Amino acid sequence: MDLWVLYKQMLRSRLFEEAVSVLWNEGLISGEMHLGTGEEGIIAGIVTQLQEGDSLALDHRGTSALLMRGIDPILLMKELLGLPDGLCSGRSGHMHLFSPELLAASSGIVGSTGPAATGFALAARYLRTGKLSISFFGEGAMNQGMMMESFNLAVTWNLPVIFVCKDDKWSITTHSRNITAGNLTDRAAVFGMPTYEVDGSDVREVWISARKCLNRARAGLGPSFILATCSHLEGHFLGDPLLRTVRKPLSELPGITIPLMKSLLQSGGASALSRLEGLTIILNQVGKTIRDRKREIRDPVKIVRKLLVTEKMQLEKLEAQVFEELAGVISSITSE
Amino acid sequence: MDLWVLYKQMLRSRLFEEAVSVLWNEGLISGEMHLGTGEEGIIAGIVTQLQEGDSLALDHRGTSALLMRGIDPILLMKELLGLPDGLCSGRSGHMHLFSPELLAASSGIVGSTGPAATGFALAARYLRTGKLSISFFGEGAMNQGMMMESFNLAVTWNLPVIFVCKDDKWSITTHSRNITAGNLTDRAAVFGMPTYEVDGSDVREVWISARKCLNRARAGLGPSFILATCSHLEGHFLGDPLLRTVRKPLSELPGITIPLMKSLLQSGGASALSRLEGLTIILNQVGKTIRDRKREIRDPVKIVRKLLVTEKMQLEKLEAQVFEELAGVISSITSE
Amino acid sequence: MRKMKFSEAIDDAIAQAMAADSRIIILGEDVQALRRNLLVRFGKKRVLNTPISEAAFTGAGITAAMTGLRPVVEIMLVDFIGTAMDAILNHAAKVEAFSGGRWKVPLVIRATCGGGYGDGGQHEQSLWGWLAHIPGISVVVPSTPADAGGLMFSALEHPHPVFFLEHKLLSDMWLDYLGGASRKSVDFDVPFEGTYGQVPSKWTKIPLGQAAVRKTGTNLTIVSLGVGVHRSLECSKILQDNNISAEIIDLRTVSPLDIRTIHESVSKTGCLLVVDEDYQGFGLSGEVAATLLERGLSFEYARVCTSGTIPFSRKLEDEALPNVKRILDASLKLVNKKV
Amino acid sequence: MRKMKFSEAIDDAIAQAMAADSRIIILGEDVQALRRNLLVRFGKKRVLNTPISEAAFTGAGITAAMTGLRPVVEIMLVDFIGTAMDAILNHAAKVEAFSGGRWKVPLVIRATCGGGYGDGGQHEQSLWGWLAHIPGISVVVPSTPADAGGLMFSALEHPHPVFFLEHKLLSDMWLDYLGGASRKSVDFDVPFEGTYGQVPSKWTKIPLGQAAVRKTGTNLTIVSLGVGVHRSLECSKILQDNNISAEIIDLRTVSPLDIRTIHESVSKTGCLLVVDEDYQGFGLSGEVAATLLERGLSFEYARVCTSGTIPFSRKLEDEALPNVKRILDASLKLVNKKV
Ligand SMILES: Cc1ncc(C[n+]2csc(CCOP(=O)(O)OP(=O)(O)O)c2C)c(N)n1
Ligand SMILES: Cc1ncc(C[n+]2csc(CCOP(=O)(O)OP(=O)(O)O)c2C)c(N)n1
Ligand SMILES: [Mg+2]
Ligand SMILES: [Mg+2]
Repeated sequence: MDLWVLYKQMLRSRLFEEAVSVLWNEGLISGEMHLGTGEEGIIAGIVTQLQEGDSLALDHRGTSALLMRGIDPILLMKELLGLPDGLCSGRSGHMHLFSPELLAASSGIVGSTGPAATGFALAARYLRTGKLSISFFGEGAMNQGMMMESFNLAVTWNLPVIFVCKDDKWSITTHSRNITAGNLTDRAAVFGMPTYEVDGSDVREVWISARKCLNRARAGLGPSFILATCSHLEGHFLGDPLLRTVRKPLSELPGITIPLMKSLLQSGGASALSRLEGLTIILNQVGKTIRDRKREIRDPVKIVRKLLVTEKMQLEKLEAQVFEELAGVISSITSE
Repeated sequence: MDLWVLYKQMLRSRLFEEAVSVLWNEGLISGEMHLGTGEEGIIAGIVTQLQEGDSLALDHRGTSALLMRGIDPILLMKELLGLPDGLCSGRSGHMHLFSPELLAASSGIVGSTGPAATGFALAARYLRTGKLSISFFGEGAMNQGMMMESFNLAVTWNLPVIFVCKDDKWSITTHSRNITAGNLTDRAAVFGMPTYEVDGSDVREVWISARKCLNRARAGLGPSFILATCSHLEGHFLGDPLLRTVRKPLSELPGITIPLMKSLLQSGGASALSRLEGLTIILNQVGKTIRDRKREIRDPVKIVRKLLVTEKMQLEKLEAQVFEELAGVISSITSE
Repeated sequence: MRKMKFSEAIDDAIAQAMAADSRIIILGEDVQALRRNLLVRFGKKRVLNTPISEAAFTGAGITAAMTGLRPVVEIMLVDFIGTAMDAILNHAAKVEAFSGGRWKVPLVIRATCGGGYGDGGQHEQSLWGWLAHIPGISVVVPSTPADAGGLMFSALEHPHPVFFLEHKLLSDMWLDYLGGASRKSVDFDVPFEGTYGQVPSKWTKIPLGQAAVRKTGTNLTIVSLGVGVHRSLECSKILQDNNISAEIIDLRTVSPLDIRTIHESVSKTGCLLVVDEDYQGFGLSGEVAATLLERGLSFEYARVCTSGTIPFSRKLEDEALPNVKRILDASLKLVNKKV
Repeated sequence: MRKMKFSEAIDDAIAQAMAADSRIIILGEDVQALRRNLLVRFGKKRVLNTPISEAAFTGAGITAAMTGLRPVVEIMLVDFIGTAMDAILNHAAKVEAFSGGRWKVPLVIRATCGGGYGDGGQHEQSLWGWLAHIPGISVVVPSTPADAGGLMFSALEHPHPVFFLEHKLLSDMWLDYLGGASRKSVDFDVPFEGTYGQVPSKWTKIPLGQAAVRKTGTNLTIVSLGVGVHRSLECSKILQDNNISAEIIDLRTVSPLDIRTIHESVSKTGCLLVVDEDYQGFGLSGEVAATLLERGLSFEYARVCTSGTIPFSRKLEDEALPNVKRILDASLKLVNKKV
């Protein structure tokens, strides 16, 4: 495990996505935008260990993994901007990024990386012995039928897949625990896979568990499962309604509370108690978001940086390099 | 538990389905025909304990449960015959039987009784407190995504459902164990439901476990799961290709083996070893079917009858009654 | 008369219905946030968050509807319906037929649809013609707040399954939720006339299967729905400057299809243009043509639809969807053909 | 020349392709029994039984196809595709477009379709027009053993996803598997000409998108596919007795649609009847009409399709599906209209 490599990849991803955030907020990127900021520890701990011929099934937060896997950042940024010379000719957008060279496919359909990684692994078994595939998905996706089907299929066929559940506790505005029965690691284990639970903010933990899974898969011993916790720094997506409320209560709240109060007090409907219960649910959503924020989010990039801070010169050099790369990306795009 | 009632319902179902078999073989019933002969112990142990307002989500073997639940057997038989005055005006057939009065719905889509029972239970919670729903399905259906989703949904919402997996080991010609990872009872338990494993040929075992599940559901304590083993006396469906081969090897085998041998020996294709492996799989399918047959299938109707045989008079009277009912059904239809 | 936004009108109609009928419940992903105004009024028993399990909760909605509830099942984006398609195709649409008409499924499936805000091809499909292919379900696609509320009010009393599709470009609530509206400088081509408007002070039913003539005309009939109606209206102004008078029909429901209104109009104009944001082939645009032909009508015909996977880039997307320029070109060509 | 049964021809074409191309694998429920002849020749590594998890194994087939394999994914009955529809709609059909044309999905999805053997409405759908609505997939529906083999051979070399639909009424293998053919006295209305026939001694490709004119004629064009072709041919004999000469076009592929062949024929006859076992609304029958209208053709039009959920009762089913009588009535009415 080379922490310098890991940090570099995480920082590259973070800075790139922060640039994306600026461009999106400027209105230069359309549609939704789900960043991976906060999950870089999970992505780096796994993707940096991949070999040529391994494949990636990515969810709606695929940018980070593609960068770390070696995609040309200029092509990627151009794609996000919808430019005709982007990675996918401006036809995909951030939720549907594809790179046949890197054997990487994304999808915006929650749960679909299960089947996708299973198929990648099936082909690997026939054509690329010793190669494997990764399925990235959130804890909310664990309730999607095709995801659970994929666990069964991958185990039955003994395929080289690593299922990686990035648990940020949220499915958009829904606290996943409220809609999830039992324990997710147990749910994967019951299919007969080895499972690991790690703190995804600590890239070292991820790396070590991933190592075991990767070795197992390469040796033809079948799939495994990792549950790695994380927090998404920008909430579910850029402009996340809950985060907006928390961050800019003065501008956002009136638009929300006025109709809410009107509806709360309207005659006809549930009892006062039920109404209060309803209100509590909403306040809880916002409250949890505030607490998540306050509780000094464990930022994986900062955590790994702390481990390297003693070697000041090297660190500065590396950071300068990464900044420079990003500056190069931006200037190459803006200069055109 | 009243064994007389249980036996009577099981015998009613058995005789009715045997009549169906005759009619089907005569060509008077079209399409596929999946009987429930062999699973009557499971159905009776559960259905005889239902109350008015409870609901039933039935799979492709729904005849038996409907009979025991009190459907008019004449209407049912007419439906199977496709008559315009059948239960569903001849529009459903045996895989899509519906009775709004009994709150019973069937579907030929494997796994769909999971969502169906969940929805029934949801409505029960709002409109019929203390009532519950049953989901019947096979062990093969446990790999269907929507079934696993339903486990999660029913537990999360704490709904009064009893999930009943009728494990006959087979999904048509596929030995389910070969395509199923882990243990099925554990798979259900991991969602946080109480689970039971019973010998479904012994209606008493089913009845006792079902009792606990029903009480739990009625008390508002949520779903449970029963795995009950059984053997289908007629194989997957009437005219089951595996059973036909075993039962009438002389007439069936040539049509199967001649093309098989031609293909086995054809140049181009896998190595001799792989080919033999392939042949072994087929022989195993047939072999398992033969062994299943030989191993004196545990017939739930016979098993419960044995317990009652001492009371000869009462038994004869009951059997006569049941015969008479069926005769009435047949004659009422044929006389028209 | 009040004025309301598009999604606000729908929620308001639902609220009125929910107050009158306690059997109406709402279930879907994030509905406790999306329908928070209904949550605080009707409580969490009637507004239920679901897991990301579309197949299970849509299927559950069907049997719940069969046994006394009137669920509104929400599928955030209609593109996601693939995961629950079995419930639609083989269950919701078929129970009534299978049961010989004895058992009905009074279910509303609410979903957003449509593109024009640069979200890419897995998140901007229309699919209304595709859904309407399945016998046994109705498909509703409103284009104004008043219609949206009135049709939802109708859907909630309809005894059969209704797909209720809400175009995201008309709904600033949805654009806001998806993060889009939180920015100043996005260039979404929103047809503002459809996003905000007068609605009745009390909701009454707008029957399913009744199209609305948005503008009368004599030279050309344009049949459209959803955002396409506004694009067509815009286009008709330019046509007017060229002395071409277009009649514009807003279908409002894809199925049942109000073929009478279309027939009347095309009998008069002899010229039909279908403007349909759904995929071109094997769908609504063909059905309209076929139904008129079956009735023996003879007319000039063209269509402006979406022909392939919708590209992400706003520019390519704009060219792919039925825009004013495409409608104008097609109209002119068609009218010239007739002469 | 050899003679073969319908499904036998398909399996034989697959065998020839499998022998030449080791990347071809077959996966699906029960395929080790259904394709036992391929199993014993190519081994269990190339003929894989799956769990009853259509969504997972169809989705897996897509990415396997993207990375070097050429999977044939079997969905027993096309009715079951609802459970895997997301894989079709949002993945198989879209990867190529999303990737800017850089990544292809050479996947064959094989399924049975069609009714006429009394299995009820969840097991007898056709759905070919429905599938064809989705841009990015081809849909093949053969009507003879020779076409079935040749089109499958083509599908296996096609660089894009192909839905290959096999009508159960043409396949005695399937009728047998489903138990039907094990009885003497069932009254399925099997069109025997389509079930058994000459096939080439070595399979060559029949290009997708090329219809076949099964019979030339001058008064009326009947466009059909699958079993409908045989019903139409039967009907044409009766028409001939009435001095009406029907031209019969077998589409063979729904998408791409061979509009040229249809156009030529209808230009000549001025009269189009579409015989389509799929649901009538918003599908193939409308598309054929619209495409001709777009090309400026003027013609009489009618269609004989399936209008609702297919009933179980053999009698009702027979009336619901396009039968010879319905085709005849529609033909006569249409031709009389023209005069
Ligand atoms: C099938 C499907 N249903 C719903 C959605 C809408 N959606 C997008 S992301 C998301 C939440 C996903 O939560 P999780 O899996 O935990 O991933 P996270 O976003 O937290 O990383 C939902 C519901 C979707 N894209 N696809
Ligand atoms: C979604 C779906 N896939 C496949 C089928 C075809 N099929 C019908 S029954 C069956 C096997 C079911 O096995 P199991 O669930 O164990 O029930 P059993 O028939 O053994 O009672 C299959 C694959 C179907 N009806 N629906
Ligand atoms: Mg999450
Ligand atoms: Mg079974």
